[in-house]
Amino acid sequence: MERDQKSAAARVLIAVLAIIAAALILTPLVWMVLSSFKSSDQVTAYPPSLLFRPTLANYENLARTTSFLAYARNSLIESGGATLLGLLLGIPAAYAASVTRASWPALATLSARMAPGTLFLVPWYLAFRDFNLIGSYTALILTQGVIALPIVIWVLLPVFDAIPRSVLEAAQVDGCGVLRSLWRIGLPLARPGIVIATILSFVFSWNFFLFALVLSDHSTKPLVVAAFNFIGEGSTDWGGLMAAATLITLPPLVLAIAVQRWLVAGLTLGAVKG
Amino acid sequence: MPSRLRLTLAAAGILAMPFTAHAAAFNWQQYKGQTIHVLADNNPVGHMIETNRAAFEKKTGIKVEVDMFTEQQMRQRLVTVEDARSDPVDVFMTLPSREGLQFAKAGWYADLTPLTKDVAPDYDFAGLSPALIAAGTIDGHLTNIPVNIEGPALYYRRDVFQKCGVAVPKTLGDLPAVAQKLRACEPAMTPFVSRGLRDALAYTYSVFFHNMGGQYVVNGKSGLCSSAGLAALSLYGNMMKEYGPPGSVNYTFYQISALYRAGRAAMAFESTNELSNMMQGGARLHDTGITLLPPGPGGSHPTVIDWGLAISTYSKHKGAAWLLIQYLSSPAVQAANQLAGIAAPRADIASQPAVKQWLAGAPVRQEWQNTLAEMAKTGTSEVGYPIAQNPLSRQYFGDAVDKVILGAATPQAACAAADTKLNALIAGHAE
Amino acid sequence: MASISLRGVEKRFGAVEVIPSLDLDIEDHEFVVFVGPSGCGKSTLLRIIAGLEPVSAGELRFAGERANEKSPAQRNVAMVFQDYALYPHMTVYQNMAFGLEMRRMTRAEIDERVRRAARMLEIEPMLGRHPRALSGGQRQRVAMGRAMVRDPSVFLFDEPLSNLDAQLRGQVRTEIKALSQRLRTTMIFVTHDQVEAMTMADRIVVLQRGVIQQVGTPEEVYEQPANRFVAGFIGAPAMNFLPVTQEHGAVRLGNGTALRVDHTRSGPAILGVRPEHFVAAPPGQGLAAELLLVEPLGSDTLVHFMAGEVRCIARVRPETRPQPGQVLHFTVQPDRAHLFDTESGAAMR
Amino acid sequence: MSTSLSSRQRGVLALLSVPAVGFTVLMVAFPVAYTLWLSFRATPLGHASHFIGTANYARLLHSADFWNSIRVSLLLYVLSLAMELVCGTALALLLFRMQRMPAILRSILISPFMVPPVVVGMMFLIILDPTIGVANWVLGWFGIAPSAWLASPMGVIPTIALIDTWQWTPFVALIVLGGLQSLPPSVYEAARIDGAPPHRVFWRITLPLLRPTLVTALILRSVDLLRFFDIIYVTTQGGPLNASNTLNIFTFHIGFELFQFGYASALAVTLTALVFGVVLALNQLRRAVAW
Repeated sequence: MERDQKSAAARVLIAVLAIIAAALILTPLVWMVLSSFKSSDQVTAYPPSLLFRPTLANYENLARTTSFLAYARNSLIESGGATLLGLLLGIPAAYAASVTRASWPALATLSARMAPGTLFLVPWYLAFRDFNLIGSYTALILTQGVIALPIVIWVLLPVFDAIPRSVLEAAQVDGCGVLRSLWRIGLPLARPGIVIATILSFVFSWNFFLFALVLSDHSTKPLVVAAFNFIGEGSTDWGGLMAAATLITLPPLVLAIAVQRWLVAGLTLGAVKG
Repeated sequence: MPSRLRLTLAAAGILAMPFTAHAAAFNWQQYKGQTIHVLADNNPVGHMIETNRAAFEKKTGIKVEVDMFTEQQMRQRLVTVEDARSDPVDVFMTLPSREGLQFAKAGWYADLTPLTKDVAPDYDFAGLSPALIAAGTIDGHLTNIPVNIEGPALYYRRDVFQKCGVAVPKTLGDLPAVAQKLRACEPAMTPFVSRGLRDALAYTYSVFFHNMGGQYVVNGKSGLCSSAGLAALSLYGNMMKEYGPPGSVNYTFYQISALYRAGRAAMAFESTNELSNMMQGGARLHDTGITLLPPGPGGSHPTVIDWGLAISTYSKHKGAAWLLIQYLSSPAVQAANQLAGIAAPRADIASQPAVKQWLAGAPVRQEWQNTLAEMAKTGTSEVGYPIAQNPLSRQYFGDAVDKVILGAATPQAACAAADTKLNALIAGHAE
Repeated sequence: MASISLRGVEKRFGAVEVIPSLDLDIEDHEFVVFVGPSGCGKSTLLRIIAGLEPVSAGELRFAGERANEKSPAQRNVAMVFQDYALYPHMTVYQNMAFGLEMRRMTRAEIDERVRRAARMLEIEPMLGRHPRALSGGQRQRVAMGRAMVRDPSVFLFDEPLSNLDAQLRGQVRTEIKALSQRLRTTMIFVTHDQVEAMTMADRIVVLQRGVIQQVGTPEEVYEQPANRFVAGFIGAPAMNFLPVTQEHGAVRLGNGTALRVDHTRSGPAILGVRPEHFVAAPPGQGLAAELLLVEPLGSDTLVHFMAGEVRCIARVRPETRPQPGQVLHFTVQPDRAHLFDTESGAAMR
Repeated sequence: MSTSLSSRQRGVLALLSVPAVGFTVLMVAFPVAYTLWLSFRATPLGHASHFIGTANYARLLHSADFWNSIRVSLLLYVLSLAMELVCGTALALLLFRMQRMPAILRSILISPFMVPPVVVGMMFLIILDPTIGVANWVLGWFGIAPSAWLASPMGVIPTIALIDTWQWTPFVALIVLGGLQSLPPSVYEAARIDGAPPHRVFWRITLPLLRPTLVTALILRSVDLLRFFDIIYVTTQGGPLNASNTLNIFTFHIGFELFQFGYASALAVTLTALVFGVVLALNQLRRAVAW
């Protein structure tokens, strides 16, 4: 009886905390989305207009004046490519680093994130120019891949670490080589981690504009670089910016929603540990 | 960009047709089939390029691709590309008052002088502001062609001034008193706002400085702390500190326009370029007046600058690039620009019928036009120190201004600290 | 199907020498138990045989063939892990089928083998479940089944009973023993529990610090321990050790008491007496023992007493109903007494 | 455990890292070498550079702005990191506890880091404007005096840390959630049976088991926080009075506003070395907490 009351109280507490957290997290997002339905002068109006006549003008304007879909496609190709590249190279590396407990490969791949992004601009520009790759998807996927790769590796390291060694050894005894253990045992067991790594690296490369700023050209410009079209002297279009931001945020959000079901907890390891 | 503006521009494009019709002698099609890349700043001038792109492409058969970024992004891309001596940029927008000397020294500007000889008959090169052309000519090379003029102007609320029984200050010295009265009569309103962000305030501060009688370089030394300089520093700092909005130290055009548009400021000292932004939504269209900053002991020296179009030294399509510049700076296109709130660097534009009609549409437009005309006549484009390291000089005195705004130092102390660095900079000791 | 022989096998982890140099022969069809306290190297040895651990030196032969370089799969071993190491994302069926799949067996054959093993282990109803839905005992069976289906030439068990409760442990012990008799496969079983070793093994290998102390049948290691370590490790309660001086046909304890034993020489020694080899003696004879603690076990009763400095345990008949504080007198069965060298601990014969 | 691998396995495992490491080296080696080279040179804009020894480094060591930027960077780093780890772990626990929350809601709760950082900066520029911002307006309802937020030299760093915490807490939460989901539930059950109250379970069981995951979050956030850029770039550009002039912002200014590439390279090298040092130290932590 007492226990029931206690857990009921705990549930209420958790619910209250959840609501507070949600409010703090959501308020700016709501502001962003609401602003995308306002005209620019309404966005910056004071006091803020809570009740306003929503307008679709920002979105219409976006559709009319910006090759939004083309940019979105570019972003998808580049971030998708970079994420794939990151997963392809990162999963085996993380697995190896976890099994051998040697962390230097993981550290090495992080090196690209230790230097300021601006350090890469000129040298990369020179290098990609020599390979005639300026403005190519290849250049953008490769450079964004440098961003995605360490995220994949570092997110997966503890996940692979949590797989009991004996399970991998059992696979070895069952006749699996290193690669096959990774494929048949490591990958399925690390699935929630891989999902998270995918979301994170996708979002990172989706929103990273610096490299694309100099390496993309007209036909390969990603969305986030195009978003700058809304900011500028004499032309800061707050409503348009927020509409663009809302639309830019949507694809990663959709991705996150879509992969949620792979994120179910308690999927696996509980059964074999202890 | 507000859609209304775009429509106006399109209409202007049609209007512009007759001007180009009899220019048959000039071969606009000579670079047909080429593609040129334009690096543009995301401001009304940049948008103007985008707006005129289709008509130009049709006229010349040249394909134009415009990459538009915020000013800093644009510069970041430009410097990467130019530093690599690479050619993906043919035409770029440039702020001669800021980076002219620096870029010229770096050799990034192609010399336009020979190209100006080969123009369509109706181009009227001489009609472009001689002062700006002179300022853009460095070591005998014409570095850019101006496509607009702009400067900080005083936007003020006629209705509030009337209600509070104050007039536009006659001199710079009257400014605090006026602000004081406005504060007393409209306590909810910010009496005065201008730029406070370190790297942005040179534009507005320079007018205070010059009107007070200041000169940035006197006999090879920094003149920041002359008595006129100190007076300017005190006045600007105090206006922002006492009568500016809280947080004014971070203010640049984003906040200033938003504040003024929302009806929360009685006076805003901001670029003429912001006109359409400030008027957006229509709330300010009929209660706003525009004028120059009042003169001070040193007279009236409004800042007037231009955005110019330059051709990259490394461009492989200089001929086609020049056609674009020529087209965009032609009297016909510039007249159309004026209707969109982009002041043309051509004195005789205002007398064109379409422009006249637009100006008559709202009193604020006429005032805006008058202010710009005055700027063009009496203005100076000295924004910060006239040295290659101009951007760094802006940071140094920007720091001093911010210290005063924040009350972190007396004007004397703040100025002295900046002056030491500036003198070293002028002497070329610092890189 | 496979005899195993180890020659000069060494294992070092960095600077730490876990197994100095070891020779061992395991016959085909033999059930061998490695036993020893934790850290004695028994699991390492098992993992070396499995192929999970490369040797630092020496040679390993399976059926006469060098196997050092062979992978676990090539050695055709199957292993049951201490934590069972079931694949958590696979059903019981898939767990058991996995190793066969790796051997490219046909579906039909896999199915047949899995079902046969499941039947044998009585886990057929669980084939569709995931390991997380099984109890500890059931998981243990699945782990065995996974090993069985492979029809391996060597079966390896790494303390597979340590996670089971006592009752289940006894039951599974019997099952494994029965299984070994039915399958007639070479089996190596690692445990730190000497009861498991005694009850299951054809031969026991007693290890300490990576060194084999004795290899022999359960009877041999129990009755003729090669040294004091083996003597003390095998048997519960443990053998009592008393410092003595040997005289002809007798040993003299520190307090002067003389006890008759066989095989004496002369000089100091350690007398080893198992609790059940103390014999009640009439008052005044032998060792006078004032009982400190009495533990009735039902079948017999353990009594604790001090013999000089040494605490001893003797097994007495429960009918005598001894009480703490009471004084009993013991002699030892002369032919069951063990004498060990004071220095080396080696049995004196 | 690592010594238990056969040489063949070691070989295969080493090969598994080769693509990742090789790719990174291929991409990173040239820029880093180039920057290092440039850091020893004077680079007059548009003209050939020339060797000047360690003059650029000497210059930064004697620059008050440099030391200020180190101080600002570290302050912002510590403040943001602490808040993000605490809030991120809390949010992860919340998401973990509320398993049945609809996917869409969960996704929205983790979405702030999906908003482009530049937009976040612009957004908070308006939301936190002392005069026309929503923040002060809302706080006003509760009788809280308006704050200058980004415009106060004292308040700017905490404010930026708050913005960053808003944006990146979900990122940390997601990583921690991944860790929580690979923890054995039996441990909680065991602890509950032992009669431990929930908060004890958290401190004594969950948190220690989460350490490797937290170190991952720590390292991933550290590399970004030590190079703090986007939000400052959009909001204060290092001001007011250098109060938010992080090393990365400072480096950017020198390089891409003032075009002093040699000096900027020396600063970039220094920043990289700083981040590298911190990561190495944190990596030791990773080893120490592995279980």
